[in-house]
Formats: sequence, C-alpha cells, structure tokens
Amino acid sequence: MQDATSQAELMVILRHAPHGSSWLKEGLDVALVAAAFDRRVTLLFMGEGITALLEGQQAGPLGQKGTAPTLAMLEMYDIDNLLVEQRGMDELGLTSDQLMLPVTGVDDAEISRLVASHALVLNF
Amino acid sequence: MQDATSQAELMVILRHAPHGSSWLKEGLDVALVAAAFDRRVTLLFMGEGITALLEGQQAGPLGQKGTAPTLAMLEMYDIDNLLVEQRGMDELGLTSDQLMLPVTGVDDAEISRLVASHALVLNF
Amino acid sequence: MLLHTLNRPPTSQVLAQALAGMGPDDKLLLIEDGVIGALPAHREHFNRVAGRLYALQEDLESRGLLPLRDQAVRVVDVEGFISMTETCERTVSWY
Amino acid sequence: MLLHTLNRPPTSQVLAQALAGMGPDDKLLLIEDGVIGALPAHREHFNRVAGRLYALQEDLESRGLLPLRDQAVRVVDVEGFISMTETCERTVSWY
Amino acid sequence: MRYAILLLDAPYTSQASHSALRFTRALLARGHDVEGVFFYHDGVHNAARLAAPPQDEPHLVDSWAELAREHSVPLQVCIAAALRRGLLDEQEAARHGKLGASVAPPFELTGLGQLVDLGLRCDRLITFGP
Amino acid sequence: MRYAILLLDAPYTSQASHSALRFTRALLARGHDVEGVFFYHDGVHNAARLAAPPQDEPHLVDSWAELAREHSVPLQVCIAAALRRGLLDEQEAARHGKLGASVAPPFELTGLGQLVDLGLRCDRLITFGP
Repeated sequence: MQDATSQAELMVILRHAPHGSSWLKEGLDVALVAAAFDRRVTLLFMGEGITALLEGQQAGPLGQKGTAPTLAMLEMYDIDNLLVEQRGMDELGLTSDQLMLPVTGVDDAEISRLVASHALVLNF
Repeated sequence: MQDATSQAELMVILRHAPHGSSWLKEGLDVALVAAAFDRRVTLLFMGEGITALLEGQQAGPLGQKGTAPTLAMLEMYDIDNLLVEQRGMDELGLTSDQLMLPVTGVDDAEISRLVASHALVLNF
Repeated sequence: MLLHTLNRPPTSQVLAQALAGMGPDDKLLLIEDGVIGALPAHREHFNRVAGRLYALQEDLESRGLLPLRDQAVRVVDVEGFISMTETCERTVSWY
Repeated sequence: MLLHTLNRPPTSQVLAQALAGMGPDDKLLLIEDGVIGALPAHREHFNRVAGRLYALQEDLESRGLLPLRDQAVRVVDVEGFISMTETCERTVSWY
Repeated sequence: MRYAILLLDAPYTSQASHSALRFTRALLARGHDVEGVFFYHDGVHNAARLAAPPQDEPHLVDSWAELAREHSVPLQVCIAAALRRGLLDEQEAARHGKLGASVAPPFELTGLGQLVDLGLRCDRLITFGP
Repeated sequence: MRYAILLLDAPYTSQASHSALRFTRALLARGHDVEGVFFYHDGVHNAARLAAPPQDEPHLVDSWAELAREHSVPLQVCIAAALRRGLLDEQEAARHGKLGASVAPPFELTGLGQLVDLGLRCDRLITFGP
C-alpha cells in the first residue's frame, strides 16, 4: 500500500490565513500525519492561505503560536511540494521572495490538473 | 427605561440565508426577545439574508423548521419595521412581490443613517 | 471526471476557488446555501461550467428557490447526488 | 461618529456590508484576518474610507504584515483600539 | 461501493451535519458500505452526548448514534480536535483530571491517521463543511 | 465607562475569543467597568469546563474564569444556544435527564434578555464575531 516513490496521493488545499482561525492548523495537521504514515503529500496555498507563508510571523499577544513553526518543519516530514495559487499571489501583491519557503506558482489549469491527479483532495 | 413610543432602540442586521446556518435564527431570537421586553426593533436584511423573506419556504428533509414560521410571527411582536438592502435585492434579481412580508428598500446612505440612529446595532 | 460540491453563495470567493479546481469535464453541484447561485441573476458567475451545473432539490425546496431557479440549472435530489458520486471518479467539496 | 471593526479580508463580501453601514465621519478598524486589507494591493477597496482606516498592531505583527502594510493605514495597538471605542459614540462589528 | 464521510462542522451551527446525515442514510438505503464517518474541526461537536436541542428540532447526536448502531458504521472523532473543544470520553477525562465525560460510545476518539486511511482506502470520500 | 462584551465564536475555532479576552483585560487595566461578557452562538463553547487544550496553547476557558473571579465580571451564557450545543450546568443536566454537567461557575446560563439589557444599559457594547 505504501510507496514513498509513487505519485503524491494526498493534496491538502489551505485557504485560510494564520492566527484568524484553526483551519490552517488543522489542515496542516492532516498533511503532517499523512506524511508521517509515508504518504506523499502536496500542499496548495490558495487565497488568504498564501499569507501563511509570509516571513516574520510571530506568536499572538496571548502566546498563540500560529502555524509558522509548523511550516518550518515541513521539510523534516519530506513535504517539499509547496504550490501557491498565482492569482492569489497577484491579488495580495506578494512575490515569492517575501515567503519563508520556496514555492511554485500555479495557474487555474494546473490547479485543476493537480486536483484530478491526486487520490484524495481535502480542502481546509 | 421602557418607552414603546420612542425611536427604535435596537437594530438587528440579518445577513445569512435560512437553513444554511443558525445565524439567521439566532439573530431573530435577539429581536424577538427585545420586542418581548418592549424594546422597539428594526430589522435590516442584507445580502443573502434577504432570501429569508422568500415565499414558499419549507421544512428541511430532516424536519428542520427553518425561520419562515418565526418571520410570520413578527407582527405579533410589533416588529413591523422591515428593511431590505436594495443593492442586495438587485444582485439577487428579486422584487418585493416575491417576498412574504412587506418591506422597504434602503440604499447605502440610508443604511448608514439607520446604523447611526439606533442605540444598539447587532450584526448576525 | 470529478464531482465538485459548493455550499457557498456566489458572493463568496469560494466560488472562484471551486472553479479554479475544476477540469473541463467536471460537474458542479450546488448544495445548502450554494443553491442561491441557481437564481437567474447569478447565471454569469457560472458561464465556465454551463451545462455542467446542478443544484440539490431538497435545498432549493426548503429555501423556496425551486420555482425561481434558472432553468439551465439541472435539479437532482439526494439519490441523484449519490448517483453523481458513483459515476464521477471522486468528489471534491468546496465550502 | 461611530467605530466599525472588520475582521474579514477584502475578498469577503462583509467588507461591502461594513462600508454600506459607515457614515461619512465613521472610522474603520481592521482586526484579526481583516488586517490583510492593510496590504498596499488592497488600497482601492478602501478608497471610500481614506484617512479613516486603521489596523490593529498586534494582528499585523503576528501575521508578519507590519512591515508590508500600506503606509496610509494608521496602526493602533489594543490601547489605541480601546481609546477609539471611548471617543466614538458606539462600535459596530462586522464579521 | 465503499464510502467514507468527513464532517467538519457542528450541528445547529451550520447545515453540514444535516446534509451529511441525510446523505449517509441515503447511501445505506442504496446498499453502499459506509466504512466510517470521521468528525474533525468543529465536526467533533456532533459527538456531544449532553446536547439537548428543542424537541421540535432533529437531534443530530442521537441520530448519528442510532445510524451507527443499526448499520455498524464507525463514528470516529479526531481526538486532538475534540480535547481542545471540551469533548472527552471517560478515559481522556480521567487522564486530564476532569470529572465527567462529554463523549460516549458509539462515538470513539481516534487519531487523524484514521482519516487519511479512510480517505485512501475507500472508493469515495465525501466531505461536508460549514 | 461601563462596557459590555458580546462573544460569538468558540475558542480554538477562530481568533474571536482571544481578541475578546485581550480587549477585556486591557479595558480592566485601564480602569473601565466591564458589566458583563455575554456568550452567544458558538461563543457558548467558551464555557466548556472540560476543554483540555495542549499545554503550550492559551487555556481560554480558564482565563475567562480567572478574569471573572479577579474582577467580578459576570460571565453570561445564552441558555438556549448552550443547551443545543451540549453545554449544561448541573441544574439543566438534571432537568434534561443527563448525567454530568459541562458548564460550571463562574459561567452562568441566562436568557437572551440579559444581552439586550446589557447592550442598552452600558455605555459601550463591543462584539467579537468569527
């Protein structure tokens, strides 16, 4: 069942900003668990989810950690296929050098091909 | 403290559709309780909240009542100041004869004046 | 061919996200508050999926939207929904 | 003069609702995910409240947005937020 | 076919829970296997055994439990999402030094790995979100 | 000035609860009166006494209780919204034939009339939504 060299099986789409809700954290947790079980995982950041990748995030005023520390660990979990929606980047006026991790921009056509090629696609 | 003849004190803004969430029901409950305590209440339906007023609503397939029966009781509570956002009506392509209760359409300028003239404005 | 479900009205940016995720043969099923998108006034939002747009009958009915819907939107009940999940390879939910 | 708070990003229709509710002297404070609106790319969404637009410092900082913000947006911390609720007659929250 | 259901919102907050229950009942009536309903994010509130909705509203917690008993459908609740939201079974309550429990069988607290497993093992996974 | 707070979402689901707690603490530090925090809609989950968040996250339920005890701030939970979401105190649990309770003092179950009263009596009402 488990073949680490196969095509990625799980695609997790992250569409929510850090700190504002638990969606981003709970979506990342699914990706980390799948990776820990040797599943190949693709992450796609769409819309405000892209802001999860901004440099210089901090804990909140009550000590809420946010998700940046988790993102910094992705490489340890062999999650290195990080995609960002190019349209979302443009709408936020962001460029990839403002992000904390190397990412690949994808357009709508590529997004729909990715959605079709993964065995499981989960939206968060 | 209570003067039923005074200017309306509470404005409840309803922005959510029926059945899809509990926002509409819980917002209406605040309006009904305030009216039961002899507070003058204004209701403003904005955006998808306008669909709460559509004719011909029914219970959901599990027997969820929805909010139409509550709206039908508003007159008993002396809540007769029902406003709808005109822009929202236009975007939905609806006209007032498709609605179950008589309403008054208001534009942005009127909405901001109403928000400023109520002692308490609650968004739902 | 995939099935996509959408439970948000067209005023939500989730519609654009769902459309971005859809392939040229995929179908879009409006459920819950998403069925507000079946109103004729919203037709232009769904140009990209013309002929592949469905709405759930139970959710149209409970909201009083069944008689008001755009006739170009195909109506399916929960059995039809299940049947679409059988025929389509997978289902992706947008919410 | 009222204070309005907004905790949703400019992609949300809640922004239009908040703007509809604002009088000509009212102030708008972006909090939580709303501070994404302080990015320069979103300036045009806030033309109607130019000079009356604020963002909460703590929420900009935790998201790494403080150095990226449009300089036309005024930054206030929680003390400044409270001070605005004191000065303004009432506060209306849009979420 | 083998189906799995993922439910992400609480009853009484959005329609997600109603939709998921109706869909799952119709799946079973049609002869499909439902290998699990996984409750995540605010969906964990579907397991709240103390829920006391008005009598003229559907009782979703009881309805899930009934469905599970009649059709042997596992009701799997993400333990991490549940604990922070105040949903504990007897065992977790004891472990965290709390008196009383808010989750009872047939709902079972389990790890997120079960969701990934369900999603990749079943022929279809259908998500109901808020 | 006399302030009231209205909180409409659960801890750990959105930031609303964090924002409301921080704002309320700052109000008190500045010498204002906080005549009540009213929990409505999913905000009632702030009263979940069984919440067991990870130790490296803020414990919002405990933080509200602490604030109430130190500053005599009433914590008012809408009873109708609470019951359907599985939040019952001892009295309501007994009334609904449930064993155990999920809400304890200083949180008190009360009617929506209290919200209207707070909102019209205080100089300022500040709402934190999801």
